[in-house]
Parts: sequence; structure tokens; C-alpha cells
Amino acid sequence: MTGLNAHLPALQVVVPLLIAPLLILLRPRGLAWAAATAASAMAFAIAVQMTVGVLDGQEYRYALGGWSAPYGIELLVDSFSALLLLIVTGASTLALLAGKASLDSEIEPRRQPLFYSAWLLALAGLAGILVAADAFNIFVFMEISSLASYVLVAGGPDRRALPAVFKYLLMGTIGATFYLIGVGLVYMMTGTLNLADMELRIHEVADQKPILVAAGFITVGLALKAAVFPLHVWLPNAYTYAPHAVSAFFAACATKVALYVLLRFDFVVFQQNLTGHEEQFAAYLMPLAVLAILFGSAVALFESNLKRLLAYSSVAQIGYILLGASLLSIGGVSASLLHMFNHALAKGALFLAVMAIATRYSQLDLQHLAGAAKRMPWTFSALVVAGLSLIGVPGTAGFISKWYLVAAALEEGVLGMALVAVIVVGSLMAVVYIWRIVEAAWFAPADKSADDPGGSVREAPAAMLAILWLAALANVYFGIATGLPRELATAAAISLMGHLP
Amino acid sequence: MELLGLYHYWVFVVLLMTGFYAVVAKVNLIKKLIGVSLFQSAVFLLYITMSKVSGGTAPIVLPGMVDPLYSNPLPQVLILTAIVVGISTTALGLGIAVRIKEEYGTTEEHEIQEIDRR
Amino acid sequence: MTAVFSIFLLTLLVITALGIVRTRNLFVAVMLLGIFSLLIAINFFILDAADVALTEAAVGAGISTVLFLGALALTSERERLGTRHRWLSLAVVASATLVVLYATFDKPRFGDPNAPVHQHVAPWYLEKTPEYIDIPNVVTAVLGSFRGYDTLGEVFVVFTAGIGVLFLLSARRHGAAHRPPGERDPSGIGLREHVIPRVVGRLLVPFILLFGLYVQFHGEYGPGGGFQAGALIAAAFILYALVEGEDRTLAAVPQSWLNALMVGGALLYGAVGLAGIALGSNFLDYSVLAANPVAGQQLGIILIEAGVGMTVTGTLLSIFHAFAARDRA
Amino acid sequence: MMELVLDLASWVLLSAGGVFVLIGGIGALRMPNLYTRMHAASVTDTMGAALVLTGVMLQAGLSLATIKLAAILLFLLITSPTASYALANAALLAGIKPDAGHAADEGTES
Repeated sequence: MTGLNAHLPALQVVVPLLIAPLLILLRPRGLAWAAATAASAMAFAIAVQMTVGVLDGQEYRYALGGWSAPYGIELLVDSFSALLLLIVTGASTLALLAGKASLDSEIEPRRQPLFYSAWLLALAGLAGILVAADAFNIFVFMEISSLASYVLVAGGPDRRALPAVFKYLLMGTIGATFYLIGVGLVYMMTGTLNLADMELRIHEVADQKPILVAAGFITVGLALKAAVFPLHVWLPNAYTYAPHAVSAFFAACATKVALYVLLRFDFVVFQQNLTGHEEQFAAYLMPLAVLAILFGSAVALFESNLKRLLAYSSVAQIGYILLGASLLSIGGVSASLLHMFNHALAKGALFLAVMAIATRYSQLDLQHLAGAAKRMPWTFSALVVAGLSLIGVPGTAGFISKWYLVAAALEEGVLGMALVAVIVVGSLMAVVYIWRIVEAAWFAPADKSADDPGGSVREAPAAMLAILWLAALANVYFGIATGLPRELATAAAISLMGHLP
Repeated sequence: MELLGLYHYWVFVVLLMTGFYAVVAKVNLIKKLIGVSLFQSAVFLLYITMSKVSGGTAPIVLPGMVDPLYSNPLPQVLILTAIVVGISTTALGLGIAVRIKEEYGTTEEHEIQEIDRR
Repeated sequence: MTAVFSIFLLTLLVITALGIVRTRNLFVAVMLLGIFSLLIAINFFILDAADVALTEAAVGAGISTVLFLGALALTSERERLGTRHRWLSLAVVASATLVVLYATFDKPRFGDPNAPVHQHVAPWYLEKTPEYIDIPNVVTAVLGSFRGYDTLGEVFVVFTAGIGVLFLLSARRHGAAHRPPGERDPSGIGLREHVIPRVVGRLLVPFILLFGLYVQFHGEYGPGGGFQAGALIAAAFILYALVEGEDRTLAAVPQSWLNALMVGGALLYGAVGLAGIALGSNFLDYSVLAANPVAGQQLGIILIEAGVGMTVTGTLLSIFHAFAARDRA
Repeated sequence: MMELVLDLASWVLLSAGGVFVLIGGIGALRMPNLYTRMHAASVTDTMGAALVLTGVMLQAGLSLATIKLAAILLFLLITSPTASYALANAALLAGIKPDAGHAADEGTES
């Protein structure tokens, strides 16, 4: 194993990437799922191994093909990428482990090998973005993950998944192409594609027009991919009509990977070189973040479909993440990164709970779920735990990141007070929309006309329930033992902010 | 030469925006995908334009050439990859459009929204 | 002289693009898109990008047109509702145009050998390729070795699209009328009734295949490589399917073979990469594949190009068959 | 002397080819319906292409390029009549009547 240690950054991508084609040769039922889960678990193990290395102060650099940067393609794993790698591989593994029964009911057996193959490709693509240190390589792996995610979302049983995924495809492609234009313009002025090399060489040409326009294109393109308000319109439907396991996987990590690229590109390449860029970054993103929090939460208040409600809540949560980053202080950025981790925990657990509910209820409107908690108490208890974490109640992971966020905002003086008010209002709205679910499920009288006339609804399958509770308890665990994510987030924030002038 | 260079960039801009307009303004799904194709092709032109060196030749190093001047191979490599990505996206998009036609009986975005609202 | 030609072609390109957007007949739009691809390929050729020109011609004008036509056969040929929010869209597009035009003002001069692009990284490739890899075509060297990881990603993008289309079009249709089993379906027979296209088509297929193989194995010396070859070989089989019918093509090359090609190509590429690790170097380092590093690099490039060619052929044909079979189901 | 003759011959061929292409283009614009237009356009495929390619071959002399050009010419002579056939056949199937007097395909376009 020690011999392979140096190869971990490459293996992180290559393992799921190369197992994906093998899957479509596996015809017997269930084998494709087992192989996909095993591959995902291996990817998780690799991510854990690298996280341990990163916590020891190691930084993984890997020269593919033996060609050193900037001539070859370089991979780089530092604390920022390690944090996101943990989220991505962990979410994929948990969603696969819990999702077998749910996916079996949604995808016909003969189509399953193709579906799981696409799943691994999505995982490999996301991992590929996170380990890449080369602007064009990020584009290639972004396309692998995007194309695979279109396939996954289109696997949803409802036909409304198809228009949703078409919109996702168009906006995703526009976003990726904007990014490509931006990279092209930067390349034109610097002659390099390696991010670290760009950082050095962009300095001389920083005030020239193509670079400014490139910064704009890259930011807008990645904001599209990350569903930053007001470019979020593809997200609610895509998450709502995707297969439930896919919603759990993507809600936890997909947009965060785009945010990762946005932050990394902006902080490393642009902010220290472009005059006044950091103020512009804050000035543009902070209002958007505030609007995202208020708008996303407000729409979630009135949504009656459980999955759409959670999807709009995701729009709001992306706002919190951006808000932290736009403060441009070590406290703010680390709170933002910490919130990426904690929101992944909370939202992942919530969507796992939705998946468990969906195994027993065919419709996820709140009025159909009336009284459901009495029949599925374990599932709904886990949902409440994750919901508390989403709100940010003390003792849960969500509290920790919001606490740091508030602390960082308060350093900003008067403006900070206003931001704290926004965070508080957003959290109060979260209380209301989570309460609406709780009220419908626990307090409303059981709906006799729902698809459960005989009251025969039982708990979700035991395996699914076990994973769901694992995820819910992780929210509590990381609410008390905050060491690991906080250490990674702080180290990443220090390194990102270290690039500022 | 100066004007020719600017002309290349302007054509890139016009093509880019023509494709972009088709994507945002057209209602038909297939037409939107055609717009995406145009949009991507424009970016290919941007990259290839920057790889050109006046008086150069294609970057194929043959012995016996006196003081050769080659165009830049790197943008060409990138665009080879990007062309592949483009056709892949198009193929997948067409697959989705065909499925939408089967499920909804139309490929006009407005009509799909109407059907869903019912 | 070339400048006049470039300006003429670029203007034609713009006119074609406007025509594509304006026409309401989607069939016409797709045909114009094919012409657009050929025109832009000629432009690439004038700009000294022979490899890209070949790819764009094979993919944009060939495969992409076939796929669009296949999809049109399954949807409809007319755009009925036209444009929506025209003024809003025009405003968005116009403001974006201004932003991009703003960027063109500080751009380095066109074709300037001293532009920053030509100063960093690229000269290294031109200088070191003869030393490290020793093949004439620098584009192939960069594609296959220096940036081989991108190409691996590219192969997997194609593969993803392939399994995506297969996945989407394997869904059961709701309320679809199934053809009675005994009935002969006209599109399965192709153009067998028409003597002239059939004879000429059959005559051309072997030559296209031959040219495809030439492009595959000549990629180190001239323009070409696995991707272009894959597209050409797929085009040859598509032509055969058009003149002789789907059934005969699938009898000659069944879907299971195509799957094997798709998977095999991707795995071949991956295996070459892993061999680098197994032989004690980095992923995708080909120089350890043979005793002599340069020979190893050449061997590696030939192998991965073969992998690319296999995956591209298999995927494009699978996608074509998926559309064609949907037509008849 | 020999070179001068070859050069002269090639330019004569190239110009003649250009004239044929021009005639084909005018014909395609001016003819009344689809079949006559195709008839006019076929001049570019055959005479135009053949003359221009032969002219270029004379310029290239005896080299690999000439062989490639000959191959292009051969394939062009096989494929373009086939394409014309397919086009005319498709038009006939689509219900356009071959009637020289009337502009039968007017109104079916755009």
C-alpha cells in the first residue's frame, strides 16, 4: 500500500473511471450495483487516506505521464480538495448503499448496468475536477460529470424528468462553454493552462481587457454550474424529478464542486493579480448570496412537494456558502467551506429520508404525507434530526458552520450586523419550512384517500434505515466533535487567503 | 493583417452570439441544440485563431525544412478534445429530445410546459 | 491572397449561421449546419490546424448531421412556435456581445509570432517532441502523451454520451404502437430498391474503411489519429446501413461487438495508463513500456490511439443504431 | 519551354473550370424549378470540378499530390451523379412534378 501512496491522486479518479466500462458487461441483476458500490467505497477509502496525509501536512502533487507542470497535466490534493473529496465520495457511497431498493423500483433491471456505469462516471468526473490543477483538465472532467449527471437525472421515473434534464443540459453546456471561453482568453494572454503557472504569469497582463472579460466569463459560467441565484433555474426541477438516490448524491455535492472551482480559480488566479478584483468579487457576490438566502427560503416556505422544498432550500444554502466566501476573511472563508461540509451532511441525510419515504408513498406532496410519521416513525425522526441540522440548532453540525459564519460577519462592523440579520431571517424561514414537514407528518390526521387505504404502510427497509440513521447521527457527531472538518476548512481558508495581496 | 485578425475575432463574436440567441430565444428543442452547436463552434474558432502564426505551417515537424515556423499545437489539441465534447453533448441532447417527443408528443418548449401545468 | 479567401469564407460562415437561426424548417437548418461545419473546417485548415480541420469535417459535417437527421426523423421537421421573448433575448445577447467585443481590443495581434501564447509551453512542445517522442506530428504527441490525461477524459466523455443515449433510448415508451411482428418494416431495408445509390454506396464503403485505417495509423506522421479514424469508420458503417438497411449492418456487426469495442477501447487506454504505474513510473507514462523510452512513448501512443479509435467507432455506431432502432420499434 | 507550356495549359484549364462553375451557379439561380436547377448545377460537379482538378494536377507535376488529386477526381465523378440521383428521387417522392414550364417547387421552401 505504501508503494501506491504516491499514486493516490491519480487512483482517486482512475478507479471509478475504469470500473465504469466494466459495469455494462455485468448483466446479472444486482451485480452492477455491488460493483458500483464497491468502487465508490474504494474511492472513499482513497479520499480518507489522502485526508489523513493532508492533515499530516502533506500536499499531494502528481505529474501525469511523468511530464512536469506546466508542460504536462498536474494533479494537486491539498486540504481544500481533500475536504470536497470526502464529501463527494462519501455521499456517493452512502447514497448507493442506501439506494438499492429505491433504484431497483425506479430503473428496470436491464437498464441498471448503464445507470450504475453513469453513476461511477459522475463520481469519477467530480473527483477529477477536485484533484485537477490544470484549467483545461477541469473542463474535461466537468463535462464527464455533467454528461453523466444528465443521464442519472433522466433516469427518474416521472416524465417531467426529461424537460428538467434538457434545461439542465442546456444551462450546463452554456456554463461549461463560458468557462472554456474564459480559459481560452487567459491562455491567450499567458500561454499556460496550469493554475499555479497562470497565477505567476497573469501578473504582467492583469490589467488588460481580455483578462477582465475572462474573469467575467469564468465566474458566470461556474455560477451557472453552481446554481448561484439567479442562475439556479435548472436546479429545482432536476433535483425533484431525479431518482431519489441521485437527488441524495447530487444535493450533497454536485453544485459544491462547481463552487470549489469558482473559489479556487478566483482566489488563486484572479484576486491577487487583478487590481480591485477582490472588492468586485465581494460586491457582486454578496448581494446575490443575500438574495439567494432570502429567495430560496421564501419559495421553500410555499412549496408543497417535499423534494422541491428541499431543492429550493439548497438554493438558499448555496447563498450561505457564497456569503462566507464573499467576506474575504479567513473566518468567513473557513465558515463557508465548513458549511459546504455540514450542508452536505444535512441535505444528504434529508434526501436519504425522502428516499426512504418514497419507498412507501408514491406521492411526495405534503398533504399526501399527512400522518405518515406515525407509520414510519424511525424515518421521520431521522428527517427531523437532519432538519434541525439544516436549521442550525445547537448540537448539530449546521449550528457550527452558522456560528462561525455569524462570528465572521460580525467582524465586518455595521454591514456585518445586517448580514447576521439575513442569516437569522434565513434560519427562521428554515424553521418554518422544516416545521411544515413535521406538522404534516406528525400532527395532521392520516389522509384516508392517500395511496394507503388499509394503513399497511410500514417502515422503510432496514438497510436503508440504517444508512439514513448513520447520516443523521453524523450530523450530531460533527455538531459535537468538530475537529476534522474545521481543521481542513481552516487550513484551506488560510491557503486560499494566502493568495490575496 | 491587423484588420484580418480583428475580423476573425469579430466573426467569433457574431457566431457565438448567434448560437447563444438561438439557445435562449428559440422554443423548439432541436433548434436549441443546433444553437448549442453553433455556440461551441464559435469557441473552436477563437482557439484556432490564436494558434495561428503568420507565415507558419501546421505543426508537423519534418526533417529538411529550413528555419521552420510552426503554428501553436496546444490550442489545436484542446479543440480536438472540445469537438469531441461537443458532439457528445449534442448526441445526448438529441436523445433527450427524442424521449421528450415520445412522452409529450411535441418538441416545442411552450407546449411541454402547458402539458405539465395541466 | 489568402487574406481575401479568409475574409470571404468567414463572411460566408456568418451568413450560414444567420440562415440556420432564421429558417423555420429544421431539415434545412441541419443541412446548413453541415455546410457550416465544412466551411469552418476550411477555415481551420487555412489557419494551419490540419488535425482540427479533419476532425471538424468528419464530426461536424458527417456524424453530427446524421445524428440530427436521425433525431428529426423521430420528432418533427418544422419549428412551429418560433421565438419567445425576442427583445429580452436580443438585449441579453447584445450586452454580452459588447462585453466580448471589449475583450478584442487588447488582444495580441493576429498571427504575431511574439504573442504570449507562442512564448510559453508551446515552444517546448515543438522543441522537445523530436527528442522525447520522435514523431513528426506534434499535435499527436501533445494529445497522446504530454496531455494524454485530457485525451483519456475525452474518451470517457464519448463513452458517457454513448451509454447515456443507450440508457435513454432503452426506456419503454408509453402507449407506443408496436408493429406487428410479421410485418416488414421499410426503413429496415434501406435503399435496397434503388440500384444506383446501392451500387455506389457499396463501392465506396471499403475505400472509406481503408482511409479510416490510414488515418488511424498515420496519425503520428500526418494529420489524423484515433478520433478522426473512429468517426470515418463509423461513417462507413452508417453508409452501409443507409444503403443496405439496419438489419444487414447489425447482422454483420452486432450490438454486442459494438459494446465490446466501446468498453475495450476505454479499458485499453486505462490499461496502458496503469501499466505505467505497474512498471514503476507514473500513470500514463509510456516511456517505461519499452527498454528505450522513445520507443516506449511511440508504442504507448499507438496503443492509446487504437483505444480511442475503438471507443469512438463503437460509441458513434451504437448511438446511430439506437436512434435508427427507435424509429422502427 | 516545357514548363511554360504546362503552366499555360494548367491556367487555361483552371480558367475554363472557373467559367463552368460560374455558369452552373448562374443556372442554379435562374432556372425555374428544382429539376432544371439540378441540371444546371451538375455542370459544376462534372466539367467544373474535372477541369479545375486537372489544372491543379498539372501545376503539381508528378508527385504524391497528383495521385491524391486523381483519387479525389475519381470519387467526385462517382459520388456527385449518385447524389444528384438521390436528390431527384427524393424530390419525386416528395411530390414535386418534373414540369419544365412551371416553377413547381415554389412555395415548398422556407
